[in-house]
Amino acid sequence: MNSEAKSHYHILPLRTYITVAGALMVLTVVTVAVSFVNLGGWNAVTAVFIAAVKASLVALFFMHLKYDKKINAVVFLMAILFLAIFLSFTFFDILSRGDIYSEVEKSIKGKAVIYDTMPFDSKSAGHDDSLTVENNEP
Amino acid sequence: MNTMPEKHYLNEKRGWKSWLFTLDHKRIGILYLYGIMAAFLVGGVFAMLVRLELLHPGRDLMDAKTYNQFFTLHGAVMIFLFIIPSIPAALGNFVLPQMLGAKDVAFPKLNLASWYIYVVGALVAIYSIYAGGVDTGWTFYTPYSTTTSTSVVAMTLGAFILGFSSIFTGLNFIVTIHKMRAPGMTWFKMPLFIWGLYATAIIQVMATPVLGITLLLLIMERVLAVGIFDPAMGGDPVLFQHFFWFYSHPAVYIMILPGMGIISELIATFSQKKIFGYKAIAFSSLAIAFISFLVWGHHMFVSGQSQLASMIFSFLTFLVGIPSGIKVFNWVATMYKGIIRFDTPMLYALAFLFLFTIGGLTGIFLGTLATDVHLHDTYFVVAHFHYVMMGGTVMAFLGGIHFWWPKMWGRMFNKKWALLSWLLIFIGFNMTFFTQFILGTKGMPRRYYNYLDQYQPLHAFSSYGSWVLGLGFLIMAVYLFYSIKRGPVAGNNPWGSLTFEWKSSSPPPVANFETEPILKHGPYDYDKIIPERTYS
Amino acid sequence: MSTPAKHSAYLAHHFSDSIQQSDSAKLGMWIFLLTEILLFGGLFVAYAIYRAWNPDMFYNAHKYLDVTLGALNTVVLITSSLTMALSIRCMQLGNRKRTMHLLLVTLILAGVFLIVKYFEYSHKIHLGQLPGKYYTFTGIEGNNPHIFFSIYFMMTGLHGIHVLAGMGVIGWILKRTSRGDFSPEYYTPIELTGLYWHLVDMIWIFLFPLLYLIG
Amino acid sequence: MDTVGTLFMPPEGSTFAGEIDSLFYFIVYASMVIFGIVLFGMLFFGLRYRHSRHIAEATTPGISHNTKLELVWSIIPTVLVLIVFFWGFHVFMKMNVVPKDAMEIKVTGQKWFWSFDYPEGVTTVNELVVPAGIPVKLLMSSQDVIHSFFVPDFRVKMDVLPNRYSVTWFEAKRPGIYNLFCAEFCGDGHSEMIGKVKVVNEREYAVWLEEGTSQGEGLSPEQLGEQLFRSKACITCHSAEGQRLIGPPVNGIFGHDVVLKSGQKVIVDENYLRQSILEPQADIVAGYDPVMPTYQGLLNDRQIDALVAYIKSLK
Ligand code: HEA
Ligand code: HEA
Ligand code: HEC
Ligand code: CUA
Ligand SMILES: [Cu+2]
Repeated sequence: MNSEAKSHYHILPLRTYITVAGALMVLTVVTVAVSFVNLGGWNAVTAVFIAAVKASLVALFFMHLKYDKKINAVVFLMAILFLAIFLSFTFFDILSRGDIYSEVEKSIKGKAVIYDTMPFDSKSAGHDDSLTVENNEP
Repeated sequence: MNTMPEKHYLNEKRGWKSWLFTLDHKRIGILYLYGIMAAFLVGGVFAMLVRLELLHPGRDLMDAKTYNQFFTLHGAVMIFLFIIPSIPAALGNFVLPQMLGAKDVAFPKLNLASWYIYVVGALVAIYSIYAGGVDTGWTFYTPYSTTTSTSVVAMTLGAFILGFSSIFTGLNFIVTIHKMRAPGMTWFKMPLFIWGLYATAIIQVMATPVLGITLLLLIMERVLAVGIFDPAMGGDPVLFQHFFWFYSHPAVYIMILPGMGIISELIATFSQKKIFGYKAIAFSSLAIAFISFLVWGHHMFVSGQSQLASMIFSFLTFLVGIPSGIKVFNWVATMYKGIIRFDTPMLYALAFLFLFTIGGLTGIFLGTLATDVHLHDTYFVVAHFHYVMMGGTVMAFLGGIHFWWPKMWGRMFNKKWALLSWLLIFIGFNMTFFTQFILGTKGMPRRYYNYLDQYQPLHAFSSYGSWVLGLGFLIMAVYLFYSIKRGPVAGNNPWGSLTFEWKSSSPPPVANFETEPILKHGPYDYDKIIPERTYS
Repeated sequence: MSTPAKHSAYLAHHFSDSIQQSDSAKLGMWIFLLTEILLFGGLFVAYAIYRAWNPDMFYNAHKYLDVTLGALNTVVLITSSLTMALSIRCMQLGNRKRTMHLLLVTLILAGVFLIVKYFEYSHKIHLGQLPGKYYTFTGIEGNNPHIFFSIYFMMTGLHGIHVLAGMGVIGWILKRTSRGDFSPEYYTPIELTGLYWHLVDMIWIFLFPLLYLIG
Repeated sequence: MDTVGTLFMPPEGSTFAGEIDSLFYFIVYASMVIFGIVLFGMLFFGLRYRHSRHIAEATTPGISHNTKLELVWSIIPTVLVLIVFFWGFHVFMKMNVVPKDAMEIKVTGQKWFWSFDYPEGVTTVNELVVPAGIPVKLLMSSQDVIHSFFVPDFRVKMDVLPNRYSVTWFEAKRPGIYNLFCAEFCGDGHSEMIGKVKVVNEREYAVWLEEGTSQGEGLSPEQLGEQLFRSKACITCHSAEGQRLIGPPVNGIFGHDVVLKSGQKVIVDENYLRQSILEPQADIVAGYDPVMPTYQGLLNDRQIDALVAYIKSLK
């Protein structure tokens, strides 16, 4: 029994686990560091890319997808694929509402009702550049 | 003369405990069957009240508030409590392991848990009636659903819980189909009902979680006003519709695909003929399941979504028609040169072909951008979806019930009464809902408590039809229940079918088969083997 | 067919051998994880849309999240993932004691995660950076900052619930390990728990940059 | 001329209605052919090969598939749906792109009536008056929940969203009175949210606009009030004859006490009536839901006085 049962799983060497965890830590540091560099629109892209690499490492090694039955990987990829479909098809609508009439693109009243009664002091709620949020950075 | 087996899954253990704690997929299937029949009765009674109120314009027996709650409950009960679990959870549970030659589904405890979740979800949903009712329509569109004073949260919570029951059933089926097929049962030797259930299960696990998060967001919107869907809080109501239909469009194929699977079994069995285009039918199920995720926006052509999105969704909608058509034509072709018997299940299969084709083709009118602008939210849509759901799924379900009834209980129902009830249902259904196509094109909006006098004759005719329909169901309920105890013994294979589940005794033993079954022939090899019919 | 595991106490009657059983269990778990991904997916879609609509507000609002605490929590969760994976490895090697230790460490790290989260939450609640209509903070420029915090609380809240559930399951597994339920031949429940726990980690791996770093 | 409609469709009241109907009937006929084939196959095979026509039990031929046939029934439907898709898209774009010379009217939907604002300053409720032969652009929004602007005879439907504009247009072909429905479920009064589209010729339209700016002159306040009670849609929720509708009946309330939700009792006087109309959420009558919309901005002082006078006069 033992030999047969064992043949269908891998006992990964300890080193693999430690290396992967190390890589994850390094990538965490990298993604935090990069976020302080202003890359414009690329900030989001790099952050998501690094996250995807980290997630792949977790899936492949911690979750053994690399060594497991292929069907499990297929299931996992299906989840990603359908999420992508959901996101992209919704964006077909979201991003092109104003294609024919600009009136319909934006909401009439931008602010939610709660702000009507909120005691905004003009400084913090207004468009005063001197009071940017950097001041409140923890 | 047929005899009942001495020991079978119904009498091996006795007492209510043996049912409530059973892990036997057949018993769980029966438990589900009770649940959904009760739901169908409740939903049907609501439908009757809706039709009664619509007999005349203005108030007949309830006010607008009550009417709105009735049609909402009718829709919600029929969808969440009846039709989605109907074929997979009740019939599928009973039949699937037997068809595969397995002893049970992969996770029997999860299976029982899913039934309890169903019951709890149903109770929570029903509780909403006491807590003030729900009047949003089964679609829960925001911001109406976030502002109405009725108990939307209870109903959404109920639907949320029911979602898990559906997910667990789907999960169980996928694993069972992948891992538990009997030796020799390759993918392409599986009966087509299994293919239908497989495609369904994929949709169940893939789409239902999104319904879950949608309903959670709706609850959050009501409780915290988070501002995702409510325009007053900066949210976007059209976004809710995207979220809702991302689930609910695929859900309509959760409803129809297992039904299509049943029809494949019925047509092959009662034509005693190899199914025409096995692979085409199998793959078209998968194709439908996949494309169904790409078309949800066809419910939103006039909702204020962008024209670009509407165009894409309309185009993809049409693609669903092709695989559905392939199935329909394959079924008809299967009958060619068969030896056709018009037993009750076959009658329902033919009714399915007739009604589903009408229902599906009217879907094309709705998928077409220009015509949908006129037809959207009119009785044309109501007629369309009753033709596919009632005329499609429910007919297939009834066909399946009659088909496997002798397997479940070992006894046969009365075929004369069955014929009468079939006739009443078929005629009553067309009376009720064909009129609604005309009402719709003439501009009668749906969810209307009151209407203009010009629509009265058609509405009245539709209501009369619903009474014929109701009578048909009443007769069915009586003869089916009568047969459980008193019907003549049916024998192991009353219809002469070649699929696996008929190899065991009727009712089957607890472990499904006396000995480990081994596949010797395909499910439709009627060109090689004439199975013996044990009942005629 | 040779079914050497027929006598194993862990083989349910309807499976023919233990490989079929554990493969089934794993496939089932993966499908469950798929549903979890899509459940969170809805929130990610909502996030993406509102970010696309209000990039400035998201940018301004995200600065109120504490990057240090977020990064700390990321490290905590990654470490807990590692200990979880190692605990399975130890069971594969038959070292029950060490498995238990590692599971305990995982449990503690999960607790640390929640404690850190508690401090973050209470700080926000104190400032009035609450979801939806309870939002009272006035210091953020841009359109409808309450939506950012709605999304923040719903995403991290749902994630937190998953962490909590994970702790429950790990605790239960720990108990079963100490009871001696598992062996190198049979440890599927630990494996499944591990898969779940890694998914929770994986979701946080996305939440952290999306919420704390790029707003 | 076509004023009664066909079996399925109502009369063609707008310029593009005909195009939609052609497409509709194309699909009807194509569907009938397809359905006919399916039905014929079913019945013919069913009867021809029925069991009782077989002498002895036999096996059936093992036809597993027929590639040619299957291609035929995959390709022909594909071609058909492609035709229908492009045709539908073409007409849809026409229905969505407003001609440049269109006049613009603002439409507001709220529970449960429509109001129309003309650029000339006229406001009507539940009655949209437009000239024939001139394209009309509707810029629509809602005060509360989603409604949907639906005129069957024009084949026009568009959802009316809160806090967002939506656009639709039509060009009426000939004078007449057409039904306007609300097609998106919006609550208790959804099926009462019915209005009329009155199409007149251009000359009449000009006259009507003229009158609209000086509405109600020469009427006594009670008469004007009665008119407004109808035209401003009070009548959808209030009866003047004592029935309980969505709102309480308004006859015979003046000078009497009314019990509020808070349990308080107040006496109905002019101020109370005025407040009920302008700030309906302030005092909610016991037993009713707070669903009455505010008429702030929809009624001027003279009109409110007239309504108050009218309610006062009801016994
Ligand atoms: C069992 C459930 C079920 C099924 C199977 C379907 C099947 C289809 N449905 Fe339906 N639908 C519903 C249930 C279902 N629907 C419900 C419940 C609603 C309303 C929800 C609500 O608003 O409350 C709805 C609403 C709905 C709409 C939105 C209408 C609106 O609100 O404006 C649309 C629009 O495209 C649509 C289209 C279709 C299409 C194209 C198919 C296709 O899958 C049909 C395919 C089948 C055929 C086409 C027939 C067989 C084919 C042939 C014989 C071959 C020849 C065919 C061609 C040449 C095309 N449906
Ligand atoms: C599975 C789905 C399903 C089914 C089967 C039905 C069945 C019926 N529906 Fe259904 N209907 C919906 C789903 C369904 N409906 C949905 C989703 C809506 C939209 C709701 C919304 O707008 O939000 C709707 C809306 C809807 C409307 C439109 C309301 C409106 O817009 O104002 C109408 C009106 O005629 C109607 C009528 C009927 C009728 C007469 C039946 C009949 O076919 C019912 C016949 C059944 C019975 C009479 C029960 C009889 C049973 C027995 C006697 C006992 C049998 C029991 C045992 C064997 C134990 N329905
Ligand atoms: C959407 C439905 C609706 C419309 C339209 C509507 N009302 Fe009301 N009205 C109500 C309801 C419901 C109440 C009771 C709850 C409340 O007091 O707000 C009410 C209360 C009132 C009251 C107080 C009645 C009492 O018994 O104290 C008056 C007066 C009134 N409405 C006048 C009007 C007038 C005048 C108009 C039209 C210009 C109008 N309403 C339009 C729904 C409506
Ligand atoms: Cu307004 Cu329905
Ligand atoms: Cu759909």
